[in-house]
Amino acid sequence: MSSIGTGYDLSASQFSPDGRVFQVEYAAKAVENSGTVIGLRGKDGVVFAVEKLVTSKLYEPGANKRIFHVDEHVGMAVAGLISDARQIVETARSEASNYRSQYGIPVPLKYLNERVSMYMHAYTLYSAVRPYGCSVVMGTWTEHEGPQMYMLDPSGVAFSYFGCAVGKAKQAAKTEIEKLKLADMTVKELVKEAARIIYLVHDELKDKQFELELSWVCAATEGRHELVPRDVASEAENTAKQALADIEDSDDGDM
Amino acid sequence: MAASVINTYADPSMPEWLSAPHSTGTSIMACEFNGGVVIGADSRTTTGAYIANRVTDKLTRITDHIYCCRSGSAADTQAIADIVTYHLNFHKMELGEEPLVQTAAAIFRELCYNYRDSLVAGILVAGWDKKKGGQIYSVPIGGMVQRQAVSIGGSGSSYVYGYVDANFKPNMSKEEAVKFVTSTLTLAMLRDGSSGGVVRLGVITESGVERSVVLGNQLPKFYEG
Amino acid sequence: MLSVSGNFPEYAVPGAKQVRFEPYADNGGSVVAIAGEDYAVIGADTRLSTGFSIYTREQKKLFKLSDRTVLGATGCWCDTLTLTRLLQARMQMYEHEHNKSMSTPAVAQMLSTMLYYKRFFPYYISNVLAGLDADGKGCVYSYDPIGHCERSNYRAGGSAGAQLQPLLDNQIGLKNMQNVTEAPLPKEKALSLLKDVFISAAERDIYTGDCIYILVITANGIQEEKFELRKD
Amino acid sequence: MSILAYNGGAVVAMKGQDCVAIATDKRYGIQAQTVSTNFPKVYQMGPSLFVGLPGLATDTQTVFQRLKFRMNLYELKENRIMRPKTFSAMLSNLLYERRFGPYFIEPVIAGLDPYDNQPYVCNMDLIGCPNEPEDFVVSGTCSEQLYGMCEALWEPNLKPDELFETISQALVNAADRDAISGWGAVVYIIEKDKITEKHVKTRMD
Amino acid sequence: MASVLAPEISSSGFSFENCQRNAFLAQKGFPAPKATKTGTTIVGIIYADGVILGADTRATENTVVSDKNCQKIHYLAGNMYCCGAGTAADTEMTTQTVASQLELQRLHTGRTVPVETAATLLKRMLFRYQGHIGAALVLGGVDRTGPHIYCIYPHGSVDKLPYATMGSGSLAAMAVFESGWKPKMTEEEGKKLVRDAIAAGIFNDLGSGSNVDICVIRNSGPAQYLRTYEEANVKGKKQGSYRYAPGTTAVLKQRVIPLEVESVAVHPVQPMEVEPASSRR
Amino acid sequence: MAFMGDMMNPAPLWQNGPSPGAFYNFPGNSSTFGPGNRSAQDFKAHSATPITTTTTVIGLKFDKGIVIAADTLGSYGTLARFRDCPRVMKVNDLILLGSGGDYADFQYLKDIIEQKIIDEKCVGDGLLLKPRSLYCWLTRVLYNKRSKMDPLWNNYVVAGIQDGEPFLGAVDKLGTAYEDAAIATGLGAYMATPLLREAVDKGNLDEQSAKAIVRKCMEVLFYRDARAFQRYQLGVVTADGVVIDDVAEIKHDWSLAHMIHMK
Repeated sequence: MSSIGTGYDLSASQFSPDGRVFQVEYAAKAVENSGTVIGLRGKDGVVFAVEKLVTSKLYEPGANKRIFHVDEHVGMAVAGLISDARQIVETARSEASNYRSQYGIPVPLKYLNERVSMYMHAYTLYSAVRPYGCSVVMGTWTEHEGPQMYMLDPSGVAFSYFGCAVGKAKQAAKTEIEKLKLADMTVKELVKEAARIIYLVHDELKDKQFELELSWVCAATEGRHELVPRDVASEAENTAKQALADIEDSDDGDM
Repeated sequence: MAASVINTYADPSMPEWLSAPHSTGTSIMACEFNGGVVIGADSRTTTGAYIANRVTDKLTRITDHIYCCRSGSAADTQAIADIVTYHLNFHKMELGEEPLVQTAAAIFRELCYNYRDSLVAGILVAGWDKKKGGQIYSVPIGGMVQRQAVSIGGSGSSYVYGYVDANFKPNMSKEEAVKFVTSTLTLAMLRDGSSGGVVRLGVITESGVERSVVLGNQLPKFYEG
Repeated sequence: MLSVSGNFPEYAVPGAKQVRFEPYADNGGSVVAIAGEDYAVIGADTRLSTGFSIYTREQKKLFKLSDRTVLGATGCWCDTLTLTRLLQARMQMYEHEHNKSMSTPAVAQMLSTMLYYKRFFPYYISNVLAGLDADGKGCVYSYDPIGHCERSNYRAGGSAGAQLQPLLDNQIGLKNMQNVTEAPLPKEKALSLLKDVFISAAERDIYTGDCIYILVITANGIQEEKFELRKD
Repeated sequence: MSILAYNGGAVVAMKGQDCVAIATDKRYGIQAQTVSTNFPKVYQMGPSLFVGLPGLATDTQTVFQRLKFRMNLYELKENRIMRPKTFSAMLSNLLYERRFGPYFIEPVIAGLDPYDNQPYVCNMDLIGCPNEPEDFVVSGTCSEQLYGMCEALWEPNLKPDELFETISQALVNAADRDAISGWGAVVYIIEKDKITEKHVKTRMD
Repeated sequence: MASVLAPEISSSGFSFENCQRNAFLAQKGFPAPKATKTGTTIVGIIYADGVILGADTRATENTVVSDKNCQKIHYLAGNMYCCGAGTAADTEMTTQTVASQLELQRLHTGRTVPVETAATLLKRMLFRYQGHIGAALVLGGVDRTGPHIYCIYPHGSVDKLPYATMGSGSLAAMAVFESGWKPKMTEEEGKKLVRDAIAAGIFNDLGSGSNVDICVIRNSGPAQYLRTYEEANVKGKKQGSYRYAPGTTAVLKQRVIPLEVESVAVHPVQPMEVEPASSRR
Repeated sequence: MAFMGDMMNPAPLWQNGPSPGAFYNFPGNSSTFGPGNRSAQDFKAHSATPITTTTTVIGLKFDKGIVIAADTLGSYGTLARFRDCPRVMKVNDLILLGSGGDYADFQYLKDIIEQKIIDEKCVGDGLLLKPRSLYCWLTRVLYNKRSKMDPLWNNYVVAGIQDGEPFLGAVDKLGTAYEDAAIATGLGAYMATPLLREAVDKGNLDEQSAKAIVRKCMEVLFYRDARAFQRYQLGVVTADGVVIDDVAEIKHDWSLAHMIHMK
């Protein structure tokens, strides 16, 4: 980032002379400070994994979740300011509910994504508001369309992904994700990979403690977004820890 | 077909079946074939939504060769049938031979027309006589009479007019006619809540009547989606 | 003259039948309350019915509003459910605002206001409120559906109210009797009288029967009692 | 409003041990307005036979006269006293004749059978359906109140004076809870050898 | 005896003299009050050896019980009885009328009258009055053609069935029959089923109550009328006594009319012995 | 006596006021509140009448849970119009809901309930709606609708497991709510309750016998209810969760028809 605002960063409704909206970029910064979130889209579903940083030992385990249900069939993992993210979750939920009551069917993710993106984008246009300091990943699986996944960032831009990462270690995570043959993998396998990646990219020096949150929406759950069952999750977590230990061992060996 | 209950409970909190008249949903049918006529009826008698009798016989004997299918108020049609039976028996004795179906129909019409304001009766008169063979006369509410080759009546009939038009053929065999009547009545019973139960049949030929019944669980199967 | 569509609906055009909506139902039931020097007893039968059929044989129609006030309500059961729920909410609000529970006379007055509030679409309920007043004396309040309120020492209400009331007048109010001395009514006598009037009512009122649910309110709290009635 | 309650009034009869009692109020009104306070609805039809005819006052009197006529005719023809059961059959037929245009009365009959001295009470609806129970019968505008009182007060084998107290209390307290009955009451206790007529003190409002 | 001043008792049949007045009153806002109804559960079944009829014993006037133990199974003839529901007076009078017609018929022909005859008489009478006589009947009896149950509706229609129910409790009773009736039941089974059907009406229908009456008419032997076959409900035991001390009621004036007890001659009326009961068939 | 006018229509004795002795009838005084005394004009006209209707729902409590049954016919007046109208609904693992009456109203409320359940899942705290809560909520919804003179023309039967114990309650279109061990609505209130109550009074009902009794009731109703149908749903809720069986068909017996002598 080459420049600071020099006065053009006080309002989201104002461009800088070189055509940038600083408020939005600052919002993106906020996202980059949060724990890593990754979303993986395999052949039969979508898996979310979140490195939820635990900033105090005084928190109860499981507090401040970062994976949410939006509707029966849609899950959302969030990075960035948690309070902002909750607002987005709430918006998405009411969109999904309205759609269902009006059209009688579950909301298609494509449509939901458009609505939520527009909502987020609206907060980049006015001086009276500030953009959302969060990025969200939404995913679903349906019988006909198969798995779908979108990532929305604070500017209101959203893309569909096979695999995505956001947060502190997004670069490292992306690199790892790119190694995977996502389109051929099942969610069972992806859960392990996701856990492994989160453990891998976690920076133990800066952030001492974290919780791994895992959820999926896939054929096996009949298209319902659910937290990964405890046994599967802990197996994945153990494999991840093991893999990490192996790497460290081999690193030691190299030295 | 309908039975009546005491019509004195007008309180809205009272159930419908206490106050509804012995109302007369019915499906009845008669069909000519090459040796006589087939008559048929469902077996349900209702008061409101309650089925007061599920095995009613709505085919009533007038003479050995003339029957009537009754729809409308049970009391009215039973009374009319009684009177006509009496008339025709008397007539038979005077004449010394079997009365004609047309004669029976004429008496039915006479009664139904003269008392049209106080009777609710839709009757199919069917039978066989030497002069014209198998015949069917329809005497609907209002008291007109019309000879028909095939005739249906009662509330259930409105659902099967199309089926009858599509499937009736003149000069059917007895078996074809019985099957046709059974199927038509089954279809009417499936759609009309006031008709149901079993199908009661009668085949009237020169040799008299042959009664039979098709039980509710032996009726032909149709699409029921 | 018989009209075809009126008398024989099957012959009219099939389809929806026009039904008039009646927002009230009479679900029956009777309630009796008797107040004494330092107690009040209130009893209601447990039959909930409509028309000629019984919904349930074990519907309690007494509502404990506080540890010294009980409301007995019969009539339109859906209105009863609504009214009592509102009443309980109002009492809780009072308790939170004033840090004490409402006294029986206060509840009585509030109930009257709440009923009158619905003057033009009333709760079709026969209410009898029993409890101990501020001095610890038993009291009974009775209401008409739109909130007229009257305090007395005994009251019968509900579908058999007319059958129950005269005996109470006679036995508790000592009406129309010579050579009798007024004496405070002991609790046991009140209880047995209450049971007896219900036995009589169950004989003659088709909406009263099955069981009486009795609450006895004293300074020590509220005791429950049950007494079987005929079930036909 | 029911036409049966146009004039108001109540009658009750009870069986006792070898005795019967019948009681009536004395009010005659036109709806809520009291016109007379000396209009008992009970008539003596025989030495130990009484009939109460609460309902529409004009029909009370008409039916009484028709009954008297038919009864006189019976006694002339048969030369014997009418038994209560016969009397109620006669009344029942009189009322049922007018099945489709009834007299607006609901009669109560009380008496001792002249032949075996058995107590007899009976009441009817306005088209003459007889009801002959073993305890008591009630009729009139406060019949519900009377039912409540009688169900609680009546006991088997009451002696004449006990029966008097019971029936009087039943009637008086029931009528107190009815706006259009009361204003005095008469009680007849019918025994084998005597009839006691007592006028009871009541509220006059 | 008939004269203008003291006319002979009017001829039998209904009198409509009050109708105009009553219609006028109704128009002025005083509708004719309702007569006693028997809300009622009545049933009849055919069993192996005849028919069994059953009834409850409650009569109601609106919501008040006007008779706790009324008799709803009416005698028609030695071989048949008839249960009545609907307007109490109508069932009572209709069955009485028909019973006397049947007796005359029996004397006339010297034979047991077939049940069908009774059914025809009843339905003709009811049809004539077009439902205004509110009698819903279950007729049961035996004759030389076997046992019969007829269901006769107020408008004069007739159903002939192996088992029938009528009245406000008819649905409850029918549910019991539909789940329990079978052909050729023994008398014990039959009585049990009829009892259960009536009890279903008594306990589930508010228009029916008190006791179970049963009448068994066997193909052989006399009819057995079991009045109060089961006392399904008893009045609760009173807790206190409400006798008053003498003098509790204030008496304004009193008059004693002594009755002259004439010599009492008791002439018990013997029922007319027309024909020995055994030769009924 | 011409001044007295017509014999049958005499001139009023007292004009311009209440006639002497007449009872005053204030508009809306307590004697005119009762059911049946209110004319339709008292309220604004409304078109809420049931159109496509369904009939009986049966609920029966047994030792470990509740069984609910209802047939699948939607009648349009007397026309048996829709033959596949399922109306036994799984709300969540604790609650089974049955409905009778207007089918459109049921579908409307069903959507609302389903959204409630989704909302609850979104909260993700693992807590489930309990039957008594749904029962209470339904009572409020139906009462409020009736107070607007725009009722939902339904009867609901709520079955479920409340704190480990079976719960069975019913709510009608007015918001009248009650609990009992045996509940049947529609014509079933008259025909099924006698059989159900008898079974309950005998005591010791297990799942198998409860199901058998409910099946028997469905058969009786099929014989005697002109709006009943031979296909029905049967659902059971126990602590193990909710199971709704596939649509079953009633086995019916018409041998009775042979006993009617045909002339």
